[in-house]
Amino acid sequence: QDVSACLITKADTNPFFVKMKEGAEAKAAELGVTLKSYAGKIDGDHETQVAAIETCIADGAKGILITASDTSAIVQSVQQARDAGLVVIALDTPLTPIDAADATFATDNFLAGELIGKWAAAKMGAEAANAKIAMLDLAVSQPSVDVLRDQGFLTGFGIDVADPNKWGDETDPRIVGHDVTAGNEEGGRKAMENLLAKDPMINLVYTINEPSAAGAYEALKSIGRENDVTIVSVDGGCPGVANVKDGVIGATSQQYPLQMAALGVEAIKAWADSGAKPEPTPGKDFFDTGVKLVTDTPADGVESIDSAEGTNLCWG
Amino acid sequence: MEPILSARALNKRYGRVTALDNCDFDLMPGEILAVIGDNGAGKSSLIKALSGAIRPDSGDIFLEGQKIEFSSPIDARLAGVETVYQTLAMSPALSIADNMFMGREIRKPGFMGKVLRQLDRPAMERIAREKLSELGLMTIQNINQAVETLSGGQRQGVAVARAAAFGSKVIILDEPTAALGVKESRRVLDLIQDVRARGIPIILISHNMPHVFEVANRIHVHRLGRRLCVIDPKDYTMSDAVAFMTGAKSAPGAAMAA
Amino acid sequence: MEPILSARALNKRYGRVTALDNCDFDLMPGEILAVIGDNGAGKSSLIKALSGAIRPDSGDIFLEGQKIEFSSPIDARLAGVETVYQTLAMSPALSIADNMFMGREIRKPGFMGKVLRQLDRPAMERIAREKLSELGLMTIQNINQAVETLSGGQRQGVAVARAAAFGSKVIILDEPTAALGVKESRRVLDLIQDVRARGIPIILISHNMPHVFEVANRIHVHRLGRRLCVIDPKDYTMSDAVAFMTGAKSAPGAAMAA
Amino acid sequence: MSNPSEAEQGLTRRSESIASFDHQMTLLSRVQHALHSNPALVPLIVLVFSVIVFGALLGTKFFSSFAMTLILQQVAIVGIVGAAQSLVILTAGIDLSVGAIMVLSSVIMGQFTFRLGMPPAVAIACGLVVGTFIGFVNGWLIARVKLPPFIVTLGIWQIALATNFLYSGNETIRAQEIETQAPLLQFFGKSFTLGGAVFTYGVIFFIVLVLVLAYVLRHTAWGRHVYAVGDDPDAAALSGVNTKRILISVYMLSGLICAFAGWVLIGRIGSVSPTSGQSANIESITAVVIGGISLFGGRGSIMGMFFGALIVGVFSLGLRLMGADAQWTYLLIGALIIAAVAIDQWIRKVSA
Amino acid sequence: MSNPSEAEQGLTRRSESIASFDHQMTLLSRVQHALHSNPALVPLIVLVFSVIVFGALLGTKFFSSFAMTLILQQVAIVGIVGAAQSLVILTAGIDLSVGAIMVLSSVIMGQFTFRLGMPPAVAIACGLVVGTFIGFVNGWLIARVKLPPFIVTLGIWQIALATNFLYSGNETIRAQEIETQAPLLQFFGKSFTLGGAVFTYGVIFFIVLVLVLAYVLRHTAWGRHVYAVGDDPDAAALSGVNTKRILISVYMLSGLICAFAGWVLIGRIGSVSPTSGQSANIESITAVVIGGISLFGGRGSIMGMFFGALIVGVFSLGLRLMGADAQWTYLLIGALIIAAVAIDQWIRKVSA
Ligand SMILES: Nc1ncnc2c1ncn2[C@@H]1O[C@H](COP(=O)(O)OP(=O)(O)OP(=O)(O)O)[C@@H](O)[C@H]1O
Ligand SMILES: Nc1ncnc2c1ncn2[C@@H]1O[C@H](COP(=O)(O)OP(=O)(O)OP(=O)(O)O)[C@@H](O)[C@H]1O
Ligand SMILES: [Mg+2]
Ligand SMILES: [Mg+2]
Repeated sequence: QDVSACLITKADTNPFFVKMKEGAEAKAAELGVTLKSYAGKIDGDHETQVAAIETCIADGAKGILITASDTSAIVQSVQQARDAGLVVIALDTPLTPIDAADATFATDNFLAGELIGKWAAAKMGAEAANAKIAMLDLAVSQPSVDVLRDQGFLTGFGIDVADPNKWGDETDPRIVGHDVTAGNEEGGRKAMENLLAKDPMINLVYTINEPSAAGAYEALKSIGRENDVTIVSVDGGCPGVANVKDGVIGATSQQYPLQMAALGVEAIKAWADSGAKPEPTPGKDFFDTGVKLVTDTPADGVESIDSAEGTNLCWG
Repeated sequence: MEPILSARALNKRYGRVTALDNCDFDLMPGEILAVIGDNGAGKSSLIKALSGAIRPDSGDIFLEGQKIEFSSPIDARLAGVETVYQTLAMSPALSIADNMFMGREIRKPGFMGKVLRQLDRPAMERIAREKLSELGLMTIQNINQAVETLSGGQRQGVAVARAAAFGSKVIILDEPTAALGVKESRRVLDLIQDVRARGIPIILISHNMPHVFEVANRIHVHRLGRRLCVIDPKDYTMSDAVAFMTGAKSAPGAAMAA
Repeated sequence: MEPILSARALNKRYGRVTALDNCDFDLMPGEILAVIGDNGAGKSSLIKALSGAIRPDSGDIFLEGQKIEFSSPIDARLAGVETVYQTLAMSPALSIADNMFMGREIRKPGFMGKVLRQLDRPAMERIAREKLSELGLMTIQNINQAVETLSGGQRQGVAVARAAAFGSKVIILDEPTAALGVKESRRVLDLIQDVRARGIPIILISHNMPHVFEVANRIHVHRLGRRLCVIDPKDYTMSDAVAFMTGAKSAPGAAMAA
Repeated sequence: MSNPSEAEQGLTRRSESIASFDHQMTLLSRVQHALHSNPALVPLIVLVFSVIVFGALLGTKFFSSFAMTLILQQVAIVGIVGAAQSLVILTAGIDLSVGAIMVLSSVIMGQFTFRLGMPPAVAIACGLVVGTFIGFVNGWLIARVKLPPFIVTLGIWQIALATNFLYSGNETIRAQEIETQAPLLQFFGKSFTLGGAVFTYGVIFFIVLVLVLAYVLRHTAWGRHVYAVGDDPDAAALSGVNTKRILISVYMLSGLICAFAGWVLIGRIGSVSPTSGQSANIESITAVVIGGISLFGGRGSIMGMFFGALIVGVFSLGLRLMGADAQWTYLLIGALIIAAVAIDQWIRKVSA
Repeated sequence: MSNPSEAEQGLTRRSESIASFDHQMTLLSRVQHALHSNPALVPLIVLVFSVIVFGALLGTKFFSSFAMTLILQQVAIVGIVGAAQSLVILTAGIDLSVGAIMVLSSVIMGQFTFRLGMPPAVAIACGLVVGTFIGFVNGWLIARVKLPPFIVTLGIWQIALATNFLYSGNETIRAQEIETQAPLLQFFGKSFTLGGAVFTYGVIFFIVLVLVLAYVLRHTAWGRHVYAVGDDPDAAALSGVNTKRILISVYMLSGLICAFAGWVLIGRIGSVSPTSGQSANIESITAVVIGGISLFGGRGSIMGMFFGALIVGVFSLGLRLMGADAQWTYLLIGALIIAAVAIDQWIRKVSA
């Protein structure tokens, strides 16, 4: 029988979601599922996502895969879809509460941040006490990924995060400042410049994703400091891994959007065929698609893969 | 007799241009005072200062002997001073009736008007049509036409009709017949006389000497931003008046006191 | 003699309003043709159609016997027809000199002008000042003033000076003296005669009968959107002309052929 | 006293009848006249046309009462904000802060209820007051300090949005909590069914608001003054309109309507989320302009905005149902916005 | 033939000297006159004032050549796009598609080099041609089809942005690859030092562009026509300006400048990224309006835009250096934008 499914991503201007879509499309073609994909205009645009869910209901889809822009705001619409008999699977970002969706395939973003934080601490050793850290975040609206990665990094590095639900309330003097990048190169460069103007001796840079890391690197390069600053990031896209290899980025946490999407499509197909819902990873309330640290300078006590292996696994 | 509207030592500069240069002004009750002067002499600036449309840099204005400071044309209107500006001051996209009643709309009687504040369009249109007919503006085919679709003269006619209908203390007309045809000009002159007959004094700016000499009781000659002299049209010829205002003849000293 | 500019059966409607109603028109070489008519009779619409500013709904226009279709006022200007519109058509924020030379700016000689296309401001300002002085507009204190800061009459003077300076085949003036003072009006009339002496025919729309009868060779009487008749000012009095245009007297049938 | 000149002697025998031209009222000229006197008719035609096209392409999927009422629900928020925007644009202004006012008001309604423990009705009143107050600040800066509306509302947009993030601590209040503790907040999310079609109270509010504003703009002095101020502010001031008061009242009303939009928003998404409404300003302006209201002020009608919002809603849902993917949808909506306005222009030209 | 009327006999003895009023040129009136004839002076004063204030508060941290040249680098892109925007706004238009044209052009330059294997110079030329072409489409729709600029550029914005994402497949081209294989793409990122201050070629391009456009607008017929079209399009058309050609050329030039901005962008961020430039439209309009150019067209100067862009740059860096966090910076910039324009207005009023 004809199974149709919807994929709703945050904004398909981000390569991460584009790859997720490609993964889902490939899997859908393989399984004979009709897939329609939707996206918000920008990250945080949950109204368009609500409209997309309504469209899926009107369209008679069997299931919805969604990466929520606002994890709680979307819940009511998700419930509406489930009431209408659709299966809803959260990808990448769990909903709040997590059981608002039938299943969740996600990266543990806090863990992703924690990994690079631990790696940076191990890498700096005793110097970590005198680190000068620049935090390049996503947006002032502080979407949940942004907070989880940021706070995960600080936790991993050993800094008290105060309220773990928001960034920017930390008091540790090692943090030179937070700035926002919009997750792209341009924003990364500007944010880095601003923080460098504040303190030119920054030596550790956390970035929300690899494009902003690339932008930060350009800023450092323009003042000749690119070799004495460590940049860490999250994502594991192919250009990002290549940047690890080239020494632009010290370490990055790799996630697996293709896998999330493929698993999601399979789950909808399975549900349409047999009514079975996927099981979460044991010990967690969601199905963890895993995260790996990619670096060419492994540190003690932090498990990692090198850039060659990272390239094999990278997603875009 | 006390002047009803007067001004002393008004000054107004625009950057490097002096529009009013220590200008005095007096309007007596019940008279038609013509203001004549070359283009750019500062006539419009003077009446704009009198009607609250611009604020003079210095100088005092008195209405019925009281010092006043109009901060906007609305103040002037509330005080009974109604003005037709040279630029006409109409909202091009709105209809003739809307423009005539701008700021003093008529509301429907009863519930619709009091509570729902609904306008009484039929009444406003009827009155507008009447006022225009009085001026002989009969080529206006549709009272709901937007003002921007009127011919230059029709537009001016609407502005004059508005002022004449509502002015209670002083009516100021800045070149009210400039764009009007022979017939319509005649009507405006008749109207001016009617209004004066009602006891309302009028300030008339005009470049049309025959018109000025026909209706004016006194003539204020404006030159280079100030009052050069005030003459009585019975004592001087048009030729003299033009000679004064262009500077060809020097002004009669005594006339100032008139 | 062939008319230099003529029109046959022009029609123009605006929604429910008929502005031109099967209107004919003829301008003979070297003459001053006055167009008179009530406000809203359609005089401005007629000359807008002749000068390419509006497109008539139907009807033909001929310049020197050739059928023409101006799609914009630029076409008309290139064909040598220069117009002063009733609305003056000036850019308020630009200076007097900029406005006078709009669309036919003078460039500096040599490298600066040819390669860098630099304007020759001193030359343009000098010429603008000269043209304005010819019209007696001497209260303009600063030739670089923005047009919006000019008085109504000064603005009109600038527009007339522009047309007179550049027209080569036909000059059309829509109420050129409406806002002008006595002195400035006289200058404009003198200028009109000068231009005609140069052999350039002129269309003059005016409500000022003495002016019309003073300068016109023939008078086109416009009524209700069409040409009522054409009269010779030597054969009729002002009073007759006004009677024709207001419909008080019926038009002389034979005059149409004149 | 009268001393008429020579020329005027011709006037003595003038006829006094009102001049009249011939009028042949053909069908075509009737249509033309209707289009001229009702500018909102053109977007309505475009709307009907696009519904028919999508209906033909998508069949019952689109022509279902579910889909039709869905469009209304989806455009209600943009439409309400668009109503506020229409008022402002009619005065030749622009309000970039509409989305920020909306979301800040909704956050205040939510947080005052949950954080400060106020009764929901009071919290809602506070939200409405804050929205109106921000509108007042906009209006005051524009009318009194004479700053350009674009800059004022740009600044206020940023200020309101940052305040919103700072105050809410980026926290979303969940739908379940609101449902159990303060259902009044979700009032506009309630719905009733009418012959298979589902109408939320939010949709009803939207429609009533548009009708009321259409009445006010057309039939009250205040409404005429709004047009006059937008048309030519100098002329309006000279002819006796208190332009400052009109401007301030328009921006205040705009703020109040946006605050109501914030309340409706809670009903629609169930929860209170500080990240809502980020593109409300551009979308509302789009609806206004497609609806034929001039950005230069003084021309257009609020009914046009209503149809303009629906046109965008029809296009978005139609394209989504046809399975265009997100970027293609944006591309096509871009093209269709231009096309809608081009058709509008064409109809006006043909009928001119 | 001359038959002067009675009144005119008074003219016979008229004096022929040019009328003149007394002029006392005091220092104050000189200042006033300077402010009047140079509208860009006011934003310059605001700029100098804000530099002094931040300098006083922050000392050498702010008054370093590093910080000073950093501001220039940070505003270069917005400034270049703002130059394009200024041209459009002077014609009473608005160009919302500037950011999309910029990023699409940069993607074309990158992808044509790397995907199609073109020599970088050819790929750059293609990018510039595409930018100009999109500008042409904008201009054509606005001038010929007579659609409102807001709607046209809104539609084109969405179309160009979607095309950008679809064509690039959201792929970034890395800085390292560009550096080794096509350094020409990063040309504007190169820099030279002048007395401790670092100037990138992009900054130089920005400054030269502004100077050239200031010259063109002030001293050529085309420039005067741009002002005339923005001032009153009907009057401009009646007085002999080919308004359609001017409009189309302005939008084409705007497109070309945005394409150059795309090239400069590659130099600044090193890589080619389809996600850049999302807020370029709002930021460029902000710079234009702070610089004192009227959104209603025909008034203002491009130098004003230059200072306007710098004012925003000074504020953002200054606030960050004072330790305001991201959300507070956002809020304060909103307030300061309003303050900057208010000061501007105040100076003009005092000097009026
Ligand atoms: N807003 C303004 N800015 C600068 N200059 C101005 C402004 N308004 C008027 N002026 C100047 O002030 C002088 C007087 O202008 P005003 O309009 O009062 O003259 P007027 O006597 O009414 O002339 P007209 O008979 O032509 O209407 C003129 O030289 C004019 O250029
Ligand atoms: N754009 C327009 N839209 C609608 N009606 C118009 C438009 N332009 C002119 N009209 C109408 O056409 C008629 C003729 O107008 P026109 O301007 O040609 O008159 P006119 O003879 O020049 O009058 P005046 O002497 O007052 O200048 C008028 O009734 C006017 O209302
Ligand atoms: Mg005047
Ligand atoms: Mg006319």
